Amino acid sequence: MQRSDTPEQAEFRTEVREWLEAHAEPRKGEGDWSNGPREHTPEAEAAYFERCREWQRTRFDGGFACITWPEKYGGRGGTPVQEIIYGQEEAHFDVTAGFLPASISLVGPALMRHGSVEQCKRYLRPLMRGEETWCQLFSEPDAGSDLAAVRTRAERDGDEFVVNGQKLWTTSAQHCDYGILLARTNAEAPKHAGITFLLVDMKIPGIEVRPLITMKGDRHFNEVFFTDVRVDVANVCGEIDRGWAVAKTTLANESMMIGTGTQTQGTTASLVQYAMDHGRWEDPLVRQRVAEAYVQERLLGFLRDRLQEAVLEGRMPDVDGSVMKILWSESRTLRAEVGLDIQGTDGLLAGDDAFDHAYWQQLVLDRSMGSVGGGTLEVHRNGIGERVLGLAREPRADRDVAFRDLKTSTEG
Amino acid sequence: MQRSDTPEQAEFRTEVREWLEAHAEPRKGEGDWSNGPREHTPEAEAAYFERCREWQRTRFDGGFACITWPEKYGGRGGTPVQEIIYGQEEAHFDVTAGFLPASISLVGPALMRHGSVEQCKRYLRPLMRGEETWCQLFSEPDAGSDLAAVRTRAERDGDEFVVNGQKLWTTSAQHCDYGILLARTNAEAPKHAGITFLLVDMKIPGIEVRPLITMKGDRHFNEVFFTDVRVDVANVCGEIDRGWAVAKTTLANESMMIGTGTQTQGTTASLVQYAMDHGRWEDPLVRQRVAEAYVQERLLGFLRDRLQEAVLEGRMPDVDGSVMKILWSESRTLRAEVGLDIQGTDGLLAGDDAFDHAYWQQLVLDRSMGSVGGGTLEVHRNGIGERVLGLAREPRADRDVAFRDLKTSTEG
Amino acid sequence: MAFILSEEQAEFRDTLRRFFSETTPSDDVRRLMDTAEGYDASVWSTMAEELGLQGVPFDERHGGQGFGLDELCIVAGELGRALVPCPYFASVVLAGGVLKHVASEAQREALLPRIASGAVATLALVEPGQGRWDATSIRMETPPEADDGRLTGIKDVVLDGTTAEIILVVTRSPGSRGWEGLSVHWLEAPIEGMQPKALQPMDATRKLARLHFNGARSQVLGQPGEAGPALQVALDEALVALCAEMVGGMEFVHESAVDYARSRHQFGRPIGSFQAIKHKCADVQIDLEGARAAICAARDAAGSDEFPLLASIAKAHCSDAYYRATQENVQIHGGVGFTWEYDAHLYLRRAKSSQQLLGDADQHRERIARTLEAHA
Amino acid sequence: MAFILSEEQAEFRDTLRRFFSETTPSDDVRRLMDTAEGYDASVWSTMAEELGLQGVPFDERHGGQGFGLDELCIVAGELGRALVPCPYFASVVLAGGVLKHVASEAQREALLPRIASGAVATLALVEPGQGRWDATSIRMETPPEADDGRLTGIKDVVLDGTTAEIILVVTRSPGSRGWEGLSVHWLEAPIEGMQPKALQPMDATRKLARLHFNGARSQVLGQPGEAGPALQVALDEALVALCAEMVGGMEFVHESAVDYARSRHQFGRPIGSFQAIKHKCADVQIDLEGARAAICAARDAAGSDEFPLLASIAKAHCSDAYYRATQENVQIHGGVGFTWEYDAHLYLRRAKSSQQLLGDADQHRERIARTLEAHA
Repeated sequence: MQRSDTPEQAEFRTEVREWLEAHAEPRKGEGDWSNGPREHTPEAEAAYFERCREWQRTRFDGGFACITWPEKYGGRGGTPVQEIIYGQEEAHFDVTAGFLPASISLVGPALMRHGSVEQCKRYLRPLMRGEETWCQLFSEPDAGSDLAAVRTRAERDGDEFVVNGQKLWTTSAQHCDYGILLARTNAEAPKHAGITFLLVDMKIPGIEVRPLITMKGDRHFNEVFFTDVRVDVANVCGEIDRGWAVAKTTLANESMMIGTGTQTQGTTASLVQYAMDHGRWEDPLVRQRVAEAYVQERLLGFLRDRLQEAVLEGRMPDVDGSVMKILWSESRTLRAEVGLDIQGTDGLLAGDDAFDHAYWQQLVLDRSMGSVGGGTLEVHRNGIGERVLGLAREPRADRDVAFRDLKTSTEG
Repeated sequence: MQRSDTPEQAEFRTEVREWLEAHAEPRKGEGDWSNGPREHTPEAEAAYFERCREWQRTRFDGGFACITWPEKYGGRGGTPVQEIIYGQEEAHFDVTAGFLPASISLVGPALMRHGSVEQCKRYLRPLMRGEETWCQLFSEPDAGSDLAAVRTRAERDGDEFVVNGQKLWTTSAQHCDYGILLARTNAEAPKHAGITFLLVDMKIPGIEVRPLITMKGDRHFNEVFFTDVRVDVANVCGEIDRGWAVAKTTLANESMMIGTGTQTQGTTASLVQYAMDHGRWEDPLVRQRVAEAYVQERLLGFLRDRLQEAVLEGRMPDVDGSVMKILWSESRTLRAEVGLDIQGTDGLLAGDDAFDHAYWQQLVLDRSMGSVGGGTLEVHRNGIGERVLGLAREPRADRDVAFRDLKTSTEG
Repeated sequence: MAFILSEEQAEFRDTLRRFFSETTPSDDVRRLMDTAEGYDASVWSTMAEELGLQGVPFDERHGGQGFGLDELCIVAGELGRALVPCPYFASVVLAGGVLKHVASEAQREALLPRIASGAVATLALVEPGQGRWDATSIRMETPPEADDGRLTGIKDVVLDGTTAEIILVVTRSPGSRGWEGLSVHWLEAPIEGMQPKALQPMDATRKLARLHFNGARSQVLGQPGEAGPALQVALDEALVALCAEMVGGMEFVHESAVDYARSRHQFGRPIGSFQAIKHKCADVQIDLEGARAAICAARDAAGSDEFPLLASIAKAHCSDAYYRATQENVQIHGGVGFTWEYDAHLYLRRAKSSQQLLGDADQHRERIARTLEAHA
Repeated sequence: MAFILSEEQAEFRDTLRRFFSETTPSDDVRRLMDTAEGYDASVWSTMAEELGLQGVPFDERHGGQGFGLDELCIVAGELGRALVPCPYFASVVLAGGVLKHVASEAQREALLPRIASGAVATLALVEPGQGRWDATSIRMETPPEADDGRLTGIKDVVLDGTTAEIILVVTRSPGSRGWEGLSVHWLEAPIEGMQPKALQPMDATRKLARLHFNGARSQVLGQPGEAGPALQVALDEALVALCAEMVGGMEFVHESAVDYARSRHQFGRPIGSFQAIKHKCADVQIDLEGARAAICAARDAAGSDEFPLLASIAKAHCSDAYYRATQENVQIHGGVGFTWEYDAHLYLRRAKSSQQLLGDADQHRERIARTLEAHA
C-alpha cells in the first residue's frame, strides 16, 4: 500500500535515500551478505557479526541509529515515523546490523530508565555505535517461560557481588563485550522480589561461554557459566532486589520485535515459481496450499502496515504485539511446510543437493525457534487472553512464597 | 473385521438371531422408525419414546436386556461377550430401545452397588423392563463441567427432605417416571462432601418439567424445577452427604456410552455417492476431504473393534473411553462439515428443500451437542492427560472450602 | 467493524448500532425469520427514509448519499452484528452494485433512486446443479435480440427472490465462456413467465428462492454480452461488504464468548482462566484482527488492480474465521450454547451459509493462486 | 508398537528394545549418521547372525524365520523407536518384499538367503522430476529382450543406494500405463554402466542415493511386464511396516514429551498441569491410539481384498500423526527441544522424511477416494 508522505516525511525519505546510496549497495537477491552467514561455521558467523557491527557504526555516524532516542543520550531525537521511513528505505539495500538493533533496544531503554547517570555516560554511546556489543543473560535451565524463576546467585561480599550459576539461550554471547544479567540476591523474598539487574563485563574471569548448536546447525545461542564472578555493586542497574522492574522494561520490547521483523526471504511468490517449474502447479491441492500460505503472509503484512500507518499518522496502534508474534510464527510455519511439501521427494534432501540450498528444510527446522523464542506461543496466547481480552489469570502458586520454598524441576 | 466365534459364542449368536427374527423386522434404510422421530413435534417424540419402551419390554421378556447383570437382580447373568454379540446382531434389525439402555445402565449399577435391599427390590425390575423410566437430575445452571457444584438444596424436615432448586440438561425428563437427583444437604462441608443422592418420583407435586429446544429444534433436554418437593429419607441411595461416591458410579459409564454408540447413518460412503451424482467427485479437494472423513470414521471403527475384541477374548481393553469420545465427536464433526460443504450452494437449504431431508444440516448443528454433552471435549482431554498419561491436575481452588464460601457465576 | 474509522464514521456506526438494537432486538429477529417475507417493512422504510441507508453507496444524482465502500462496510457490519433480517445485502449491495457498474446512465437514473428509497431488488446468478456461486459457470442463455429478452431457465438460491420487485438476471451468449459473453437482464416482478418459489433456508434470517423463467420479458442492462468485467467489479465490492457483515457478526460472538468466559465460574474459577478456554478466545482474537486488516486493505484498494486479489484474500480468510468463531462461541458456552433460545446458533447458521455466499474459501484460494500464477 | 502382542511377541519386542538400546544408543546414532555408509557393520551382522532379524519375513526354505507381517512390524517399530541407522527398511522390507512377491522361486532361492544373512539390498523406483513415490508414473523403459537387460536412465532417492549390493530396478514397457507393463530388474553392484551418487539427506539416519544407469546389465525378476500386481502387494506390505516404524518413533517422542511435562516445573507447577500442554499430550495420545489401531487393522487384513485400502488408511493417518507428535515434542520441551544435542530434531527429521516415503498423505487419500469410488 502506497501512502503519500507529508512534505516533512518526503524530505526525510530523500535524505535517507541519498545517504544510503552513498554508503551501501542495492539489494541484489539471495546471495546478499546481509541475508546471513552462508555457512554454519564459527568463522563465517564471526565474520558476519563483524560486518553487522561495521554497518551499525556507519549508521550511527550517519545519524540513523537509534533515531527515536533523545539527543542527550546520543540519539537523533527523531520520531517513530522517521524510524519507519528509514526501515522502509534501508530494506532496498544490501546492509544489516543483524542482531545489534534488537540488542541495543533491549539494553538502551533499561539503562536510560533505570541506570545511573554514570552508567548512561559510560555505556550508551559505545552501545549505539556497535563498539561494545551486549547480550541478555536472563533465561536459565529452570527459568524459561517462567523467567522470574532465576536461580543464578549473586551474593554480597563487601562492594562486590559474587555470581555463580548458569544462563541459557543467550543470543550471540560468544561475540559480545557486555551482558545484562538477572541474578537472585535474596532467596527469602518471593520470586519476583529478590532479583537484581547487573551490568557485566563478559571478559572478566569466571565467565565461560559455550555455544549451543541448534537443530538446524547454527550457533545462535549459548550457555554461559558463572563461577565466582566478581561484579562491583556500581554495576547494579536500578535497585538491589528490585531488578524485576528493570527486566520488565526490557521484556516489553522483545516479543514485539520478533513479531515485526521484515521477512524478505522465502515469500510465497517463490513457491509459485517452484511449483510451476516442477510441474506441481497443476495439482489443485498445491494451489490451495500455496494460496493459503499467501493469505497468511498478506494478513501479517496488512497488520504490519496498520501498525506503521498508525505511527505515521500519530494514532495509538490497535494491533497487539502478541497477535503479531503468533501470526508471524504461524505464517512462517505454514510457508515452510508448504514449501517443503510441494517439493515431494526432492524435499528429502539437504545441503547443496536440495532446492534453494535447503532453504526450505532450514525453515522447517527453524519453525520451532519461532514458536518458542521470544516467549512460547502458549505464553503469548495467555497474554492475548489476559491483557487484550481481560480474562482472569491462572491461580498462581508462586506468589508470596519465599523463592527457596518453591517447587522446581530439579527437585521433581 | 470378521472374527470366528468360539462354539459357545456361535451358539449364543444363533439363539439371538433366531429370537430377533421372530420378534423384529430387518433394517431397511433411512426410513426405519428406529432411526429416530421423523419430526420434531412433542407428539412424534412421545410416540417414538413409547415404541422404545415397548422394545425394551420385549427384549427383557426374551432374556436379552441387561445381559451382564446378576441373575439375582433379574439380569441374565451373562458375559460382556454375549452383550457384544447381541448388539452386533440387533444392529441388523429395525428396533431400538432409544435412550433407555443408557438410562438403565446409569441407574442400575448405582442402585445395585449403593442402594438398599428394599430399593433394589422395588425399582430394578420395572427399570430393566422399561415399565418405569428414569432420568438423571445432575446438571444445573452453575454445575456443568463442574458437576459437584450442585446448588439444589435438600433440607431435612423430620423423615423428609424438602427439595428446592433447578436442574438442567435432563434428557427425556418429560417422558420419565423417576429421577436420580443430586442435591446439597450440607453447605458447610467442602463441595464434594455435602451432596446426597436421592431417588425421586417425577409425578409428585412441586416438580415442573420444561422442555428445552436445542438449536436443531428437538426436545432432547429439559429444565426441571423443584419447589418444596418432599422426598422421604427412605429414598436416599447410599448415605446422606456421601452422594458424590454414588454419582461417580453413574458418571463412570456415561462418557463411554456416548463414545461407543453405533453410528449407522451418514457414513462417508453416502458422501461419495452424493458427490458423484452432483458432479463434485472430479474435484480433487472433494476427494481429499471425503477420504479424510473416511479415515477418521474407520479409525474409530478400528478402536471399537479392538475394544469389543478385547472383551470377546477376555483381555483388559487397552482403549480409553475419553479417546473414543473425542474421536467419535471429531469424526462426526468432520463428516458433517464435509457432507455439507460438498453440497455447495445446495447446502444453504433446509427441510425438504435440502438433500437427504437436511440430514447433513442437522448433523452440523448437532456437532456442538457431541462436543459438550457427556462432558466437554476439554474435560475429556484433561481426563486423558491426567488418568492415562499421569500428568498433574490443575491446582484446585474448590477443595477444603465450605461450599457456601465458593465463588460462583451468579455472584460474578 | 471497529477498525480505523474517522470521527464521522464512528458516529455513523454508533447511530446504526443504537438503531438496530432498538428496532431489531433478538426477539424481533426470531419473529421475522419465521415470516415469509423475512423483514419488517416499517423498519426497512425507516432505514431508507430517515437514515438513508439504502442509498449509502449511490451517487447523489441517483438519490443516494454518495458514500463509498467504507460506509457500505459500516452498514453491513452493523447488520451482521445485530443479524437484522432484511433484504439490504440483496438489494443495495448486490443488485445496487451491479446496476452501478453494469447499467447505462438512463437505467441507473431509473432504478437506483427506487432502491435508495426502499424498493427491494436482487441478483439472480446461481443455477441449479451448478453447486457454486460462480459467474463463469452460468449456462442460462441470452435470448436472441428479436426475442424481446424472453428468459428461459432456472435461477437458484436467489436472495430475497420472492419479495424483490426489481430482479437482475445474468445470462450468457451461446458459445461464450468464462467472463466473456455475459449479459445482465432487468425485469419487474411479478411478471408473466416467471414463477418464484420460496426455498427453506438453513439460515432463516436470509430468505432464498428459486426462480423459474418461462418466457418472462426483460431488458438488457448496458451492452448485451459485455457485462463481464463490470459484473466482476460489482461482485468483488459485494465480497468486501459481505466480509464486513461477517466481521460484524464475528465481533458480536467473540464479545459474547469472552463475556461468558469472564463471568461463568466452574471449579471455583472463572472458566476464562483455564488455558483451554483462554486460548480459544485468543485464537478468535487473532483471526479477528486478521479479518479486520484484510477488509481494510481490500477496501482501501478499491478501484486498483490489486482489488480483486485483496477481495478474495478477505473472503478466503473471513469464511473460515467467522464460522470458527461461532463454533467456539457455542463450545465456550457449553450446554447453554446449543439451546434454541440462545442466539449462538443463529450466528452459526449465518456463518455457515456465508461461507458459500459469493464463493467459498476454496474458490477464492483458487482465484488467488491463478492471480499469483499470472504474476509469476 | 505396543498393541495386542502375544506373549512370545512381547518377549521378542523386549529383546529387541534391549538389544538396540545397548548397541545403538543416541551417541552411536549420531556417530553413524555422519558416516558415508550410515550403519554399523558389526551390529548389522549381529542382527542377522544372532537375532535373525534380516530373515524375519522370509520362509525357512529361503533362510528366513518364517514369520509374518506382525513380527516384521515389531522389528520396524523398535528400529523406529531407537532410530537405528541401518539398511533394514531398504533391504529386508522393500527389496526383500519385492523379491518375495515378484521373483521366481529360483531367484528367491538365490537372493533371499543372502539378504537374510545380511547382504544389503534396495529398490530403485522413484525418478528425478517425478517428485513423488509413485510406481504408476515410472518412465524408465524396459529394454528390449535382445538387449541383455541393459538399463538406461536415472533413479532417485534410492534408500541405501551406495551401500546396496543387490539392486532392484523398476521399469515399464514402452507404451504401458499405470500398474500395467511394469518389470523389476535385478543387478549386482558395483557393475559397469551404473554410477551411484550419494545424496545429502535431511534425515541423516537414512541414506539416499541417485543411481545413473548407462547400459548396466540386469536380469528380470519373474515375468517381464507383469510385475505390477505383485509389486503393489509388496509396496503395501512395506507401507504397513513403515507405519509401524513411524509409530515406534511416535511412542518414543510421546513418552519423552509426557515425561518432561511431568517433571519440568514453571510458575511453581509441573508444566503438564497447564491445559495448553496437557491437551497437546492428550491429542498425541489420541493420534497414537488411532495409529496403532490402523496398523493392527491393516496387518490383520494382509492378503485380503481390503488390505490395500487399509494400508493407505494407516499411512494417511500416520504420516501426519507422527510429524505432529515430533513437533509437539519440540514445543513441549521449549528451548531444549531445538538444540542440536537433544534428539528431538532427529525424530522430527525422520518424521518429515517418512511423510514422503512410499507416498504422502495426499496420495494415499486420493487412493482411498478412488477405492471408495470403485465400491460406490
